Amino acid sequence: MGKVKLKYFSRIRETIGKTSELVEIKSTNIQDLIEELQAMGEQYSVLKGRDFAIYSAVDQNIVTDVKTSIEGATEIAFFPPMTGG
Amino acid sequence: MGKVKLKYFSRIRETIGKTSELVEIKSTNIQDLIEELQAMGEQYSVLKGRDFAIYSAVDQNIVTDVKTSIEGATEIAFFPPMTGG
Amino acid sequence: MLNKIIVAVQKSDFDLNSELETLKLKTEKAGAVVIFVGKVRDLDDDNLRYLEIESFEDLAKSQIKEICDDAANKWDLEFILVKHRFGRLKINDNIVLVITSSKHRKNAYEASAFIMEYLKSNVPFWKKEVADKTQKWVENS
Amino acid sequence: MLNKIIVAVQKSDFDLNSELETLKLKTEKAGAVVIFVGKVRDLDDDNLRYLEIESFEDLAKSQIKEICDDAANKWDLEFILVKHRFGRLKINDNIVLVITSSKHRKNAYEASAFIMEYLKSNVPFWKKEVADKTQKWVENS
Repeated sequence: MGKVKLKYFSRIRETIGKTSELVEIKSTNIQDLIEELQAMGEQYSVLKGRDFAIYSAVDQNIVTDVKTSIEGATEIAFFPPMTGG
Repeated sequence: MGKVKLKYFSRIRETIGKTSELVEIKSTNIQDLIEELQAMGEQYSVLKGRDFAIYSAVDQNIVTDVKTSIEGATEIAFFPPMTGG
Repeated sequence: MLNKIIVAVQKSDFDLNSELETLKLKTEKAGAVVIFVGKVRDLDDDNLRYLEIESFEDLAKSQIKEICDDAANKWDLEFILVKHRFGRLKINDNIVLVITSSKHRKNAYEASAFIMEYLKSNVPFWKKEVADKTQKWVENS
Repeated sequence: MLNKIIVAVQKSDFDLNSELETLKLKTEKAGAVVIFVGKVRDLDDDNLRYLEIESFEDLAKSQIKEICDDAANKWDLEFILVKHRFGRLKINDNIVLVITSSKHRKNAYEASAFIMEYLKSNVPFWKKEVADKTQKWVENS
């Protein structure tokens, strides 16, 4: 797949300890990517969504299906349920 | 009954040509009062409510029943449907 | 609750920023503020010159107070303000201001719509539209 | 219609009077203006020090635009404005401003409630309450 920019927000950002990072990935969908990131450290287990639902945005499109393709994506964001308003 | 202050608003005020007047009346309810006022001139027929509903307020209490007593009242207002807001 | 109801029937305009400041001084527990502004709009088929609003001032004020009390009983509100103008107004001039505030927004929305509904037909104001070609008293739709 | 939609995601506060002026410059046909202000409220069981709002700015802006377009398609509106703040906010500071305007008030009320409903859970903002005794990310209720 190549390099993608990963972005983290809110509780995910706090747990992983970064706002973003550039990572070389092999996965072609969200679900596989989350599995692949586990090798980078224990803190990435937050992405498995045990404590709260995980949302992702692929090139700024919010996706709900973890099987969504990320091929050709340049930016993938992970965040917990949104609480605006 | 004695003297009461009659007040007119909006289309009724325009037709009768006054905002208020002090009148010696004999009637004891709204319906009779409207009838009694007819002797004062043709313009008072507007109070009969042929073109629009007539509301009245006896001492600043809006009443819908024309049989409402006006005994002891000091002020009686007549007006068309309200259009606030 | 009752000391957080403000009602006025006035000729002068109102100022949204200062009303919001007043509200904030009175409550720190409200997260939702719904502000309704009714303003003079141009007619669809004629050019409005001005709107003349006639009022039975004292009675209007007491009628509005009554509806505010009703709203305060029906919904959990932190603040209610209603200011209604009368006199001669031009296009885009403000006519009425209704502010309702509550912890959660649903109450503020519902109370605002309720108060406006009541204002339309139960408070002694009458509007006359004076336009280029016509001049007529507004009828309730 | 589309040129009457204004959206912003910003750190700075907003000014109700000037937003109402902007609206009036854009439409003379609207009689009803519904303004929703969401502000920071104190907690029921602790003293809030501040609210920290995190945002994914660009995405937040495009998500809000989308909901405004939806609202414009669903209701007959003359104007829509949504401004949402992020950063550190104190009690009573404004968080969000939603203005909807229409000829008749029902549309403005419904569109306002619709936009707020959507903002709550579909736009990437996250709120953290930092209080005397506790510190926690707000969860949607």
